Amino acid sequence: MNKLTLILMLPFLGFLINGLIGSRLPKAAVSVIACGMPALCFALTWSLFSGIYVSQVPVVEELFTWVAYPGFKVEAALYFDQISAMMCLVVTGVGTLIHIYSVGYMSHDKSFARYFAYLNLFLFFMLLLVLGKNLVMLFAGWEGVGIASYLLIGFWFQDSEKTSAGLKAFIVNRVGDTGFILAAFVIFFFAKTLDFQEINTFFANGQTSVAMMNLIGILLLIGACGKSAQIPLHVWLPDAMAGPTPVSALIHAATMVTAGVYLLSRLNGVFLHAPGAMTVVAYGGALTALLGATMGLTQYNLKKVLAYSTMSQIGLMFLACGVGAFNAALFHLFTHAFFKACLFLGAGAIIHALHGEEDMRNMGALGKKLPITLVTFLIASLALSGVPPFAGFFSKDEILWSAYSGVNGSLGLWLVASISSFLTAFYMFRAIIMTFFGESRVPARLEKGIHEGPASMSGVLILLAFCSATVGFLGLPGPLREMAGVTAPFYDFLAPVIGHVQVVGAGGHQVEGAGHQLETLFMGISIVVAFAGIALAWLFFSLRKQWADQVKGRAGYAYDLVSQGYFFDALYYLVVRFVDWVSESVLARRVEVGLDAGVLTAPNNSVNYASRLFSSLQGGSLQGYVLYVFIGLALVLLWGVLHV
Amino acid sequence: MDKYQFLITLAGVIFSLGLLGVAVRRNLLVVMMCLEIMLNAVVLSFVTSASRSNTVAGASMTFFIYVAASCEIALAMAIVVLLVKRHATLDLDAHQDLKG
Amino acid sequence: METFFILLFGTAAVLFAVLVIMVRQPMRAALALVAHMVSLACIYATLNVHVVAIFQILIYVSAVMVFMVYTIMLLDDRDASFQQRFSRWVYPALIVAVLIPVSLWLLPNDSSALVAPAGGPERFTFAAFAFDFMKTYWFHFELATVLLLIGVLSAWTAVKEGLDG
Amino acid sequence: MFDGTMVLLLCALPAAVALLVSLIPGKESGLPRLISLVGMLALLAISAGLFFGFDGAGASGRYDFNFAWIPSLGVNFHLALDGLNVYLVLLTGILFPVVLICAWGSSQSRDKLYLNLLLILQASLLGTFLSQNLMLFFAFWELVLIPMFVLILVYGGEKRREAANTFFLYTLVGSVLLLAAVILLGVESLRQTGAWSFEFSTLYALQLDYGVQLFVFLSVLLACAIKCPLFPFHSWLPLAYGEAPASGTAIMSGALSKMGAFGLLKLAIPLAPAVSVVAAPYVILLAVISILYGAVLALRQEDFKKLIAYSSLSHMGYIVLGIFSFQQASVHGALFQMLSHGAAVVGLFLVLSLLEQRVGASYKTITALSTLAPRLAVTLMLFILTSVALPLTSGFTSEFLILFGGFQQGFGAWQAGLSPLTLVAVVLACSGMVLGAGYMLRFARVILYGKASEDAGMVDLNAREALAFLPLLLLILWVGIYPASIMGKVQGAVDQLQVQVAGSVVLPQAVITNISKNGGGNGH
Repeated sequence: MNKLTLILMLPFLGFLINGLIGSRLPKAAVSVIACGMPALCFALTWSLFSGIYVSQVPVVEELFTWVAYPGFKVEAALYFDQISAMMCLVVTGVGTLIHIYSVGYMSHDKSFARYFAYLNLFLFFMLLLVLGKNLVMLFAGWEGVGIASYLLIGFWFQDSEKTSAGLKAFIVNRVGDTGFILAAFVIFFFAKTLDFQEINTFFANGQTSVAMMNLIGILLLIGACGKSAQIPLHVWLPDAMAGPTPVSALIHAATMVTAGVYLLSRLNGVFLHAPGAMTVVAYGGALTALLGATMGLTQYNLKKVLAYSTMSQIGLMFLACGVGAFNAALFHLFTHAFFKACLFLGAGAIIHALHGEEDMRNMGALGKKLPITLVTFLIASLALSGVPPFAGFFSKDEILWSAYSGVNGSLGLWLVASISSFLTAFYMFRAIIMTFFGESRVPARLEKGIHEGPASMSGVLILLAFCSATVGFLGLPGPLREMAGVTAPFYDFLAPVIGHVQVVGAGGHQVEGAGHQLETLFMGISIVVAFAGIALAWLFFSLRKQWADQVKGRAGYAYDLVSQGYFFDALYYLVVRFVDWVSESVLARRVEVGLDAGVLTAPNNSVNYASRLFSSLQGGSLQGYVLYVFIGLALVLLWGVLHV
Repeated sequence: MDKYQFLITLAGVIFSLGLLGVAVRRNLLVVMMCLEIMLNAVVLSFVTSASRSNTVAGASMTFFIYVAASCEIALAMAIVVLLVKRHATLDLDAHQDLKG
Repeated sequence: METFFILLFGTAAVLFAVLVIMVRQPMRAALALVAHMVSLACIYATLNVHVVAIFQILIYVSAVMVFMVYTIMLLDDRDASFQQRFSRWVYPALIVAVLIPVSLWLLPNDSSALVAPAGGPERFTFAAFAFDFMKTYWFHFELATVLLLIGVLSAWTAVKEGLDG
Repeated sequence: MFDGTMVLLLCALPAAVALLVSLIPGKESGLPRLISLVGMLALLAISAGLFFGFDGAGASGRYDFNFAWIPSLGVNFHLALDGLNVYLVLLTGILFPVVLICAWGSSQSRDKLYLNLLLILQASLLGTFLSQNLMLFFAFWELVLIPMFVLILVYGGEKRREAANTFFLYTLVGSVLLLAAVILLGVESLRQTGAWSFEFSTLYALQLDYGVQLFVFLSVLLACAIKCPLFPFHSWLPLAYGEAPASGTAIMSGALSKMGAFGLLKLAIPLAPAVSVVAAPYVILLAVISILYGAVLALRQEDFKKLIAYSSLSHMGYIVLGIFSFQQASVHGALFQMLSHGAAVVGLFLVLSLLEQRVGASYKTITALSTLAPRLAVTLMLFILTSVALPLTSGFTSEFLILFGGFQQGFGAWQAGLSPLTLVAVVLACSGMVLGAGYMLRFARVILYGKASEDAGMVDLNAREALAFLPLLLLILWVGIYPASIMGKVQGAVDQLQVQVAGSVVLPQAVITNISKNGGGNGH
């Protein structure tokens, strides 16, 4: 059996074992199976990756034909090229770590096996998404991760809050999926194929009208928005934090939410010929980055802060895609996976220590009790805030630079991106200060129980922190590369699939000659911005606490607006209410009743009425009968008059 | 118009008057009389056509009508008597025995 | 002259017929009916069909009406049909009663179809008529008389049975 | 010849078993139940054998049983397996034993009348699907009503009388016009070929002028729209589904509703191709209306049975949408949807029936099933996910193909400058995916999740019931994962349909080209 197939099948195997008989197995066996499968996947992926790294030829595996009729065929085929390799490494690598972490985290939960079954199922679908060779396979994985995340968010199904959060996540995703599948249909109409390579090659020699290309691009974007929690389809992400924290780390930070970015870069061939769609992607991403960051400012729930920051980071990735810097987007995806996972797991460690307390107002001064968590969390936050030399700095800087220099990039985009990264630094350190420093606000009942998690947890934290500190060096920005005289392995690896690209028919200033000075300048600015954010946070939440409250008081309505997430939820609530109203008051009470009255009751009544009428003619009055004779005679004569 | 057409129409008028009487009067005896009127109308039409076509057939038909009429009246009166004995009224509306 | 008589007696017949329908007491109705029949007999006479005229008087006015009058005297009591003459069908019946003669009037009738054969009015003199009648219709006449007999018998038995049971 | 006998056996075996069962003396003995189960399993074996043996060459005359019944009128007892009915025969073969096994514990399963009704129902259903003679088809079509009517009337809920009458009369009214159409076609064949004939092969070859086609099409459409049902003709559905006994509901939704779709495929399009092409956009519109209508109504149904009834209204809409898109993909999808919806909705109803057997009438307010009976909950979840059209389940295969074909048709028409009606309709149908997920998962949330009350205990899925659900689940996964393996069996029929449609004269040129491309190009 081929390696690719194995990679795909192992997690499914784990899912089957744990799902069917897991409840009878001892926890040790369950955890070994559950963690072993992804680990094996990672090993296999690594070996394939090392192969492709040198040979540069993608691996293709045709399993069987899914659907076929004359003139149409969809293969269930796997495809392992540079992009999939990178995604696979992230998914399996981070995934494995999170599985291991979960062993410690969920050790007290009674449905241990079910949890790991779901987790493996998710991994299976995610790998299907990443490895699929055509749109159908990708869509299968795409929906699959949706359902897996639905199951995991609603994992504690006794709590109706959590199940409704899962429901919301799936429905919102379905909205996106509809866009996705429509996009697939339109693509097929023109390209007569669903295979990625063929699609890209077909649209490369762009014989399709730009309007249609834009249509396709927009539809794809809708799909990506749903999965990647971009405005306006982002509302499910904060609620999705209802799931167990490792789930949030795996699904809502490292893997699933980045599927949108993966899709965009997978189909870059389409987007490069859809300038309008590209612009929408860029500006939508920028908007999401900014709004997400602002929403992060006001949250008190630690996980929600992280959720909003995820949203804004993915917004940055979309921005990068929108300006044609797909490789920068993927690089940020790569680094982001590490430090965001680290952050979530750190948050998980805190919540674990506080027995499920998630409100930062009930934390503080945890630094002394949870040193490892503190350090790892700090490193990850620095990476996220874009402080050199941590990973986030390099990737984010690349995006910032291409936001200005890339196709239809502009100073405005750069400015928005920088502001959002400033805000990121601010709210991250707000969170750190409120959580780890200051005086403790932990309720007394939890006070004594606070302790570091088991080795499985803290080990994973350290590993992830190390990665988020170092992986940035895989993709140094241009000037630094020249300075250090090194190459950027990451970009070089992806180069065959996506280089820095040129969108047809789109503006944007190509700064070649004086590029590097300018880029260095921008780099400096972004460093300053990051530190400014940190400093401001320190000022507000550590030195001059009252200032924060004053600002909050001043902001007034603006503060409500932001803390309510710009009332997107209220909007969607209205929509749902409306549909329910239609269902209940209009259709059920009016239309259905009317139909029944018209179709069932009315004929019934009319028949009864007719029978009553005719029987009443037989009244028994002799003279009545005579009259009928009379009338009949008159009618006959009249007929004669008229016709004879 | 010649007299024959007038007479035919007259027969029709009388006939319908008889029918009207049968339909509207409640008194059983009067209803019987109206029946007679209808018969007379028929006789009139026969006689008219007879004298118009100047043949015996029509006229002789009247004799059979007379026979029928007298039988009818004999029987009818008997029945009327019985009915009135049963319901103690001449009111036709009281006699709803034909109710379906 | 003849036309005048026909018009006169025709109108009279109609008027008496209407009277039969209108009057309240059955007895008066009976008298009106007699008058009606007499005027019809007069019409027949005017048409030179003396035989029918005579028999009209003999059979109807005498036999039938006597029958009728006896019955009336037998069971004329002032009941609901006396207070309220008309049943609930008056108006529809009236409409139709107008319709029928009108449509009869409108019906096309070509008198040319019937051409009177030879033989003048003496055809219907008593002797001639009796001769024709007996020559052609003697069998029918026999049947009719038997029928009459049966009718009378059945009437008698009916009354007898009814009064007993 | 051997296969022909097998085809006859498909229709005859259940009737024979029914006779046998009714001959067994004595009440309250388990023997009749056992015998009928054995008979059904044997039938399942036969149908499965025929299914796998069938190679798509339906016209070859193999799998064909023809017996001159009333030669003077050209009414033959002609049964044959062809591409259109091969799926449905398998489905019918699977459904009945499953239903019986699920009803095994209930008291009515010892009732000889009940077993008889089931068997006769199965015989007449198979007859409807297999018959190749219009008159025979009509006879079976009507025959199906009777056992179902009695089933509802005898074993139904408290409003069973009303429900039975409504169902019976409504569907009967629908097929009155159908009879007129049947006779008209016979007369046409007499006029054109000089001999009475109701053989489909003959009727398909007739040259019907537009007016006749219009009448035939409308009457067939009415009958089928009521059977399916489609939007304005569904008034009997909630009542009948709600009041019928669980097994009756399962069969009604699983097999009877398919008769409507099958009728459209077998009668409407081949007999009236020109009209079908002209009417297609409006029928599609109707289908999409019923998709959305059923979905939106299902969103707020407290009664689980009614909820599933409306959902099945929605899913049948997808089938009709697929049929009238005329694209290869969509017709394949429609055929798959027949299988998929059959399996899924039957599964849902049967799970409900099991709940009813366990907790009685209070199953309508049951909740937290995942805690009370995990295995049952998992089974239910699988069927729910199928209805949500999750990839790797048959629901996805069919709905994807249907929407795919429909979209190619509509988009092609739009690009060709024709009315964008179809396109709009299909896009709306796609939004039906969202609603579908909405009501199904709401249903799952109500019945599966939540806190279990302390005293509530429930017997979990036992081995027998699990065995009953197994074939349904296998069918679902098989069609979901490896549909290509059986698409060849219906390919011939689908091609024939394409030819009939494309051959019709009044078809706009653009659509012809689009169909001849049949939604596919140099695909890989």
